[in-house]
Amino acid sequence: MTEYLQEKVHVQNYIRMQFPSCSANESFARVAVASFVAQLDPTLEELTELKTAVSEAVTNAIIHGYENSFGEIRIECSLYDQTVKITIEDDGVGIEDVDMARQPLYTSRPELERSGMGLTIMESFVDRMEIQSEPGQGTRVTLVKSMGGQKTSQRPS
Amino acid sequence: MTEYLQEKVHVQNYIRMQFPSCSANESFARVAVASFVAQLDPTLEELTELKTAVSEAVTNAIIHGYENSFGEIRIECSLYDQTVKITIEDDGVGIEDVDMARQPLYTSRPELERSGMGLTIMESFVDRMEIQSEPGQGTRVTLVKSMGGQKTSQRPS
Amino acid sequence: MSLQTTTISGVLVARLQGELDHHAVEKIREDIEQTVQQEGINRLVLSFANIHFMDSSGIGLVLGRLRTIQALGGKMALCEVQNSLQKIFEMSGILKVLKLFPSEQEAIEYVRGE
Amino acid sequence: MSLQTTTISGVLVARLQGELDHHAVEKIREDIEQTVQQEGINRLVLSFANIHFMDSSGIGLVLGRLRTIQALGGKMALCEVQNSLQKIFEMSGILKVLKLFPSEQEAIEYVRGE
Ligand SMILES: Nc1ncnc2c1ncn2[C@@H]1O[C@H](COP(=O)(O)OP(=O)(O)O)[C@@H](O)[C@H]1O
Ligand SMILES: Nc1ncnc2c1ncn2[C@@H]1O[C@H](COP(=O)(O)OP(=O)(O)O)[C@@H](O)[C@H]1O
Repeated sequence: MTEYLQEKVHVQNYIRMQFPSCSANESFARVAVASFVAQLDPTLEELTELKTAVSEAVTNAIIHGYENSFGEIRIECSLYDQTVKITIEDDGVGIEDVDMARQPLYTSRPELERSGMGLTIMESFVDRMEIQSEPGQGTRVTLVKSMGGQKTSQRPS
Repeated sequence: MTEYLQEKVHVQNYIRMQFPSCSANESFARVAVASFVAQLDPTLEELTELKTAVSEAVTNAIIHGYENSFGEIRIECSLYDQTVKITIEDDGVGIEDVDMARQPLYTSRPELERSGMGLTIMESFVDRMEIQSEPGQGTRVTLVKSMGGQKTSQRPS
Repeated sequence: MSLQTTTISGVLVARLQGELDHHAVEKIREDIEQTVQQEGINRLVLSFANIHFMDSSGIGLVLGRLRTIQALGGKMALCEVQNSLQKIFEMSGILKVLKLFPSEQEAIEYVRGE
Repeated sequence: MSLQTTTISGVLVARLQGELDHHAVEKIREDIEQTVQQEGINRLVLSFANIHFMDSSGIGLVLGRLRTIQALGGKMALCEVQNSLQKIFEMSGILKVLKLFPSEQEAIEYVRGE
């Protein structure tokens, strides 16, 4: 898993996507990732967890990173064996204190009815989450998740 | 429509994607495009036609453009009002004679059980199709289709 | 995403539909707030029967409506939450402040104080 | 994509499933060719009951199998083609060289020469 984060492993397949920070693209992003990851033959639950995590990250880039104004979001998704690594990047305002941001219930935008649970949900729905952020430069979230391990559980049709 | 091809119009939303020429990515490409285009509220028939056209173009890039070896495919998809414009690009072998390639039943790879109907189907499933190709450089196919016009017909759930 | 609202014996029943993300939530929030205000209602049931995907924006929507209803001195409940949303509901803490019923009828009876 | 093959009174019935694109077709072609050879069969029915998406690779698959079956002096038919595939089938010219039946039973009877 650590090697994977450090890109020391040979990637078998990948996609790169970029799109503007419109909320209409939240569903595009999670469906595209799910459809790419389908090659790992994941369970329905694994797929829903990954879609939720991607949805949270893209929403954060739109609301917090670009503060609901125009900017570009980049997603990279790569497969290695039964593991997927996803990075979601924005060139937005960045995060001053990443440790504080990761606290459950912490949100900088309560007036927008944010629950402060986005990063907590992301973290619990993947095997590993890393946040790299530079105030004024942008944020890059890396998610790593193993999928399709237990071949006997329920699969999406 | 002509203005759209010449990029004189203001685009409302777009996505850019790139991925390697694996056949496993054919379904990713058409699902991603369909999920992006869903914002136009297309009919199920329009969506199936667009997915089919994208599938044909990506398959051509894999089989003919890169001759089943490694290469990168780029897709750009942009929306303006009720119209989508999609370009599918490869840096593969290119097409010597585009007019011949567009003939129904013409295929350069009959031994791979190609039917020679891909470009014909693409052309009939969109409003407009353009092919730019340079032998040895690659191929770029542009598809333009208006969608979601008749609000009363059947929609995907 | 779409929303169907109906008033049943003084209770606003909002039946959510589709995928409950940030994009969908913005419009639903407005619609519910407007209806609550126009009809002067302070009893609300949110039905999740047709929600199969939800992220933390859905949590914000639910807690935001709870705040509105409580400010109006009313009562609110949820019903028919699908299994796929179980984890998110548990993590969110929503279940500590809101009751969740298997059927719309039970939720309506609860917020009517029956 | 998956394929289920079964032999019914000397007829190989191949029930296709999923999305019939270039990726899926490669494996299906091999599977059918192998079964035809192993079982020494020259009567084939392709069922499209569970195919809701197909591109021109599907046309290639059908015409390729027709070639195989004709080389073996046999007979082939298609059945249960969904409405969404109608246009592709019409454009392909498949309907000029192959019969298409509403049910598997009718297709089997036809290729058995009944
Ligand atoms: N891409 C980002 N750019 C800038 N700030 C971010 C980004 N992602 C998260 N944050 C910060 O981290 C906080 C916590 O995020 P999260 O847990 O997703 O909760 P919420 O989105 O509900 O506020 C946000 O309120 C914001 O201040
Ligand atoms: N991206 C491409 N790169 C190179 N050649 C192409 C490309 N797309 C199409 N062609 C050429 O055009 C011909 C016709 O394409 P098409 O109508 O899709 O039929 P088929 O894929 O069945 O051969 C192909 O056989 C090939 O020679």
